[in-house]
Amino acid sequence: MDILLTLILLLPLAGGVINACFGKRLPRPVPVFIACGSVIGSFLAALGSFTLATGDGYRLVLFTWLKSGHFQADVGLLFDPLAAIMTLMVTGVASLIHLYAAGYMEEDTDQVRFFTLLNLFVFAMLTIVLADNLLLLFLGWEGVGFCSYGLIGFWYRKTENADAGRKAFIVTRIGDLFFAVALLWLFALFGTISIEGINAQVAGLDMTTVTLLSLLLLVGACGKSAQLPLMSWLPDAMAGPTPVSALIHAATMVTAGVYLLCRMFPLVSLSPTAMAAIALVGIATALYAATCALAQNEIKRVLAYSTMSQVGYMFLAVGLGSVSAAMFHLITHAFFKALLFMAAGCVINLAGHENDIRRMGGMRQRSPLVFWLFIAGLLCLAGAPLTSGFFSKDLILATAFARGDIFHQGLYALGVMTALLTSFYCFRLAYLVFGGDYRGDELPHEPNGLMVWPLLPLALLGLGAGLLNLPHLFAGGSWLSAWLGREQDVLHLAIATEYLLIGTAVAVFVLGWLLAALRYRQYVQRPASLSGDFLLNGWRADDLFDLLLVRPFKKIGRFCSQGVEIGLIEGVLGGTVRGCNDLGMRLRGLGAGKVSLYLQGLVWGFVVIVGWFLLRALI
Amino acid sequence: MAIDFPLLSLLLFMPLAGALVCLVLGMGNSTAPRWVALLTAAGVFVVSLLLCLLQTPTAGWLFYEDYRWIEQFGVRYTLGLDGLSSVLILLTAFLQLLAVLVSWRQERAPGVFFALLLVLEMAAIGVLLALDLILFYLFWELMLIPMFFLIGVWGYQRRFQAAVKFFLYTLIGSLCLLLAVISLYLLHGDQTGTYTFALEALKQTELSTTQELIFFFCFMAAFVVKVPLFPFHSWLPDAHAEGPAAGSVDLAGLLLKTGVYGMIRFAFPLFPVAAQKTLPVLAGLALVGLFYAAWVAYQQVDIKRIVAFSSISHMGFVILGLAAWNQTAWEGSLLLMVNHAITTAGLFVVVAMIEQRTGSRSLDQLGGLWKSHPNMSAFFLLFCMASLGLPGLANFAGEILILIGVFTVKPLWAVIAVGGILFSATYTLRLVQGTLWGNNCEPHDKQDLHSREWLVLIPLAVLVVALGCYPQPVLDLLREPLSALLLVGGMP
Amino acid sequence: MIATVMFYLLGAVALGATGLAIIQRNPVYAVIYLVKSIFALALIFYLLGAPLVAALQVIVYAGAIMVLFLFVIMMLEVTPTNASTRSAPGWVQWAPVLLLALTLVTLTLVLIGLDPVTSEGIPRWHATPRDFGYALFKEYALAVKIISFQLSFAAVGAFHVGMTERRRAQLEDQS
Amino acid sequence: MIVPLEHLLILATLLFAMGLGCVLVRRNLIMILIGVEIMINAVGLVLIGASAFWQQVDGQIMVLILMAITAAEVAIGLALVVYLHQQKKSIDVGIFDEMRG
Repeated sequence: MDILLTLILLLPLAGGVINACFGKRLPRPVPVFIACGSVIGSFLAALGSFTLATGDGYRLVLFTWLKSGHFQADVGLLFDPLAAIMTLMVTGVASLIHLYAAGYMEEDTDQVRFFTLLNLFVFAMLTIVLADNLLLLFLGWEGVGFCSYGLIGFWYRKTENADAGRKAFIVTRIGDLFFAVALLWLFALFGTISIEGINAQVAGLDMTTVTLLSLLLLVGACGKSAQLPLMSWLPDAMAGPTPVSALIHAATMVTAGVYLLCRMFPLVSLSPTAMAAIALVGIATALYAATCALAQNEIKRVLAYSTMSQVGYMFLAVGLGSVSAAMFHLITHAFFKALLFMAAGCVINLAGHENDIRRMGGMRQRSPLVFWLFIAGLLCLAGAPLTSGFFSKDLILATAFARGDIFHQGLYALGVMTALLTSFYCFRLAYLVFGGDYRGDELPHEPNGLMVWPLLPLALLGLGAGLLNLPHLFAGGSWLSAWLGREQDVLHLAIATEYLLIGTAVAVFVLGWLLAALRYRQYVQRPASLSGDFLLNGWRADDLFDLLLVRPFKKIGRFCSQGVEIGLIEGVLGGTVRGCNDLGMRLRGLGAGKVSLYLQGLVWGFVVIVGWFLLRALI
Repeated sequence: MAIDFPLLSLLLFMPLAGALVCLVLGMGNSTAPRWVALLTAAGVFVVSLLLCLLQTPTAGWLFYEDYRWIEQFGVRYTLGLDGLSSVLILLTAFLQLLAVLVSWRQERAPGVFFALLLVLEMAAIGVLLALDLILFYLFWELMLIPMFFLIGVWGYQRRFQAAVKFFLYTLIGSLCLLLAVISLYLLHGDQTGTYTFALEALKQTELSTTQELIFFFCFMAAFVVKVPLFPFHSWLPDAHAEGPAAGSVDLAGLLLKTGVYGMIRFAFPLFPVAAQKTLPVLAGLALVGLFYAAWVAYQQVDIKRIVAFSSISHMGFVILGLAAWNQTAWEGSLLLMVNHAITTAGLFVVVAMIEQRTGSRSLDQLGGLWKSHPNMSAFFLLFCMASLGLPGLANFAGEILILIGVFTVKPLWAVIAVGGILFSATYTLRLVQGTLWGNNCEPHDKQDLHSREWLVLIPLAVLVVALGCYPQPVLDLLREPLSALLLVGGMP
Repeated sequence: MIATVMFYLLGAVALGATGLAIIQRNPVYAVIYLVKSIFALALIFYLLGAPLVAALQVIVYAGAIMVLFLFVIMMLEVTPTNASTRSAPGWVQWAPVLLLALTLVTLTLVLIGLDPVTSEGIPRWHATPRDFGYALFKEYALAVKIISFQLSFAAVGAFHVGMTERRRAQLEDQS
Repeated sequence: MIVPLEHLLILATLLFAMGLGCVLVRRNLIMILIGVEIMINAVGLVLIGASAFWQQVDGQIMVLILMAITAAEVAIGLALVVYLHQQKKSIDVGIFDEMRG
């Protein structure tokens, strides 16, 4: 079993390393086989070792990574229910995405690099999931950052793409710093960085420390999960190839933050303040991203903002104290968002590599299969009744509602509001892309089979994943909550209340649909409005960051390099040099053959010597 | 383990012999010197590897040699090797081997060039072995001379200014050191009646706090310039930018290390009280330098200067670790030093290759190299990522140990230092972006790596990954010597 | 008594004349003032019991050396206009030298004041020509010979150095 | 007693200082030589004074020798002045700085 568990991690790593070292020398399809094979193998290994994950989980230490003084970091795996379910999701979705990518990147000349990075990404993500200590988790955490950097900027010939990659790396790294500080602090407090060890000891901490630690972790999670205020990298990251968007920015990396908070839940949940902050960040991001999604014109940017919004829901769930709701939504979201992104890739191909939804339309006629797949995803996202998204989102909202106090009621109201917006932009997208007639002038570029058929299982999973945690009302057993060992997350509400909540959810879904239908059934060319522009640019957050952070940073840099380095330090050095030169010139003047000066020096010397002896004699 | 054969002297004089042979054969023959240099460097590498493998993780000297030298002044020829020096010597030998390979096509007076490289190696090894202060000082100054000529003769346009700047800076520091060494010698002689320069004996000198502080500052003046710590760094970018590739490798890999080595082997144990008192100052300068160098690096256009400033930034990290004064931080510092040497050497090597192919080092003119030279670019990316502290690659292992060590003592320092990691990302990514990505450079030499370059880069890359994932062998070697040195200083 | 008064008077004259001599722009005046100072000194020598030296002072110094100066000055036509572009030094040049001279004087005064032995005063005494001659040609006979050699060397040297280019060329032609 | 020895010494010192000042300040070669003469005179004064103080003739003989040396010195010196004047058409010391470092 140990071998299987190790293989989960090792296969993607090996695939990546082999491709990196020898990929160029192998004949063309082989690197793709290696990449896909390794991830599928990893998925199978995860399936095989799934039974290990019961109770407190299974620990496996491979070797000691760093050991110094009291500090010890192992390369160790912790395979508990949470990790197991996440591993399955990651490897499963990643396998499908790899297959899709094999089709998508068929013609790209730089395939090897792509699959290398993709494999390494899966490895890093699995490291986050399986790590038994925070440092190893941090390795994965930074590893996914690097891989996403390479993948977002994959088409590096265009500078914008490379810029987007850099932005993603740096913005997420800001979050990472907070995580790093939390890690250091936790080690200083407990003398260990093992996740189990920390979670076992947190009870004794005082409240301020817990709150601060939780907030540090929260900011760290915000960076990776594109939550306020570190969200601005995600929309730009859509510059990457579509499979990357599907893998990184939908299914896995952005959920790493949620996963981290769930991992450290025993610590985080101790502090009500931190929990409230998490919930607030979540709901604020959800609402913010939903409003932004209303005005986006690029199909992938709409999805990017929707991702941000849905991850906001997950944060909300964590903030509400319901790990299983968060994980439930995480998993369902991974399925349907990967589906959506990959289907969007097909749509973009169909529209002749056109991203802009204003120049699409009529896509339904071009490929009904893609249409239905995309709609399946959209329905899940919009929360159509009985789809997975409906159940998972409803669980979060119901949890908020069930808490009863005014704060949580407010969260609930905002959540419902966000759901309305979600439904609205989903159908806006649907109408603009598939309804009406084709508005562009590009020839369709048929997606190949490899690009379409991995979507089928995802669509099925997306529609049916609600079964994982079906509530009692629908005769379900809340399996996920039970598996995660968090029975307390299962809601026990009055039947009437439950019906009321479900009714609200359905009503919101229908209302959003109707509004979108009213507005977007017939395509009308709309002039750019001020508010639309504001939303399109994500509330101008980029400009704000530019003003607040980037420009001051550049100014400081310029001050240091121009002012201090050249002005001060070189100035002082130059001054010293000039001073020495001047002194030298003067001294040289003294020796300029002027006998009277020599004589004067002689006499002065005499005077000094006589004076000295006199002084000695007198004293 | 007692081995009568003077292995350390062999290690020390092998490069010198090689240098002489190089000089002799270099007259009228351009291929012989490089083979001699390669063989010598390889020999030194093998011997030092042997020494490392023979190490057992104990505190004492594994090898020790002590001969009479200048008796009337109590100067002895004392060499000692423990885990600490063996790690650094191995690093030196390894990098020197690469430096020889890097400058394989040296056209201009190859005999002298390789001879100087070997003399430099000898001096660096001498510094790492010497236990007699005069002997140490001798090697310390000896490092200057070959480096001066390497920069001043084989450098770029402004090489002479750079060489003179380097020389003056380090010389002023060294003279302070000499002054302090001699006064300490006299003071110790007055106290005990035996005049000696032996390190162990001088540790016993009784000093008032003021005396200690003065001596300490004089010692540190030499070491801090060599490291270089923040306000004393301005020679380094020039020396790197104007020096030849091998010179940069040696600067980053050999010379910078000796500064830190001097601190922990000589300055701290000799003057523990003063060291304790000045640690906060040291840490403050290190932190300022960490940020400052990163900010300045971001503004540079010359890629070699960017790497040079990143070097300063990393050395700030190293010094911060030393200032924390505990086992974890010190092990981290030494580890980071080794890793930084390898990473930066790799960066300089690739930068030299880039310049060879494009004829430019300016970010404004470079870009899109991945298209034409994917293998070279991949190595560059790897070294850059190691340099910005990606976990799993070399530098991170050292940095995290430093941070942990510092945090347990002074949380605030560590928190500020963590911020430095962010800025190291900004300039490194700018470096990557400006050279590898984009589309605006047409290199005149389309050849991707050729075999000699593979030979240089693969060991570096392997080490970068290996030391990042499994640095334990190095840490094991460092552990006992460092804890012994820490004990001498006493815990604060 | 009268000797004492004379000493101070002559001293004042010597000082004043010397002071005037050194600040003259025209070297001729300087030499004239110096001659005056030398006369005063000669008289002081006489007061201090050295009549022969006093006479020699007048004859050799004033009569020979100073005249030699005058000859050279006149030969070179050294007048304030062509002697040098900045012939008279201003305060800037004088100040450090004055300071130096003052320090020197102060030091000497302190030195003199420190020694209690000298407070006796110079007795009235004069050397007889006989004593003088004895000492000069007996004890210092060798010195006198050396000095005579030196004088002749000096004459030869002066002749050689002072030769004009033309004359030098002539001499070389002859040889 | 004619006068205290101190007073004589003071007089000589003052004269010497004046001569020294003349040598140091003046740029005219002839004036410099004149300064030298003044200093020599001052020394002579001290010698004569000492001779009277101890009632020995040696001091006076010294002065005699001094005079002879002075004569030689002046002869050579003035000859040099003449020579330099031939070379440079000036007797300003500022011009004679070929030995400048």
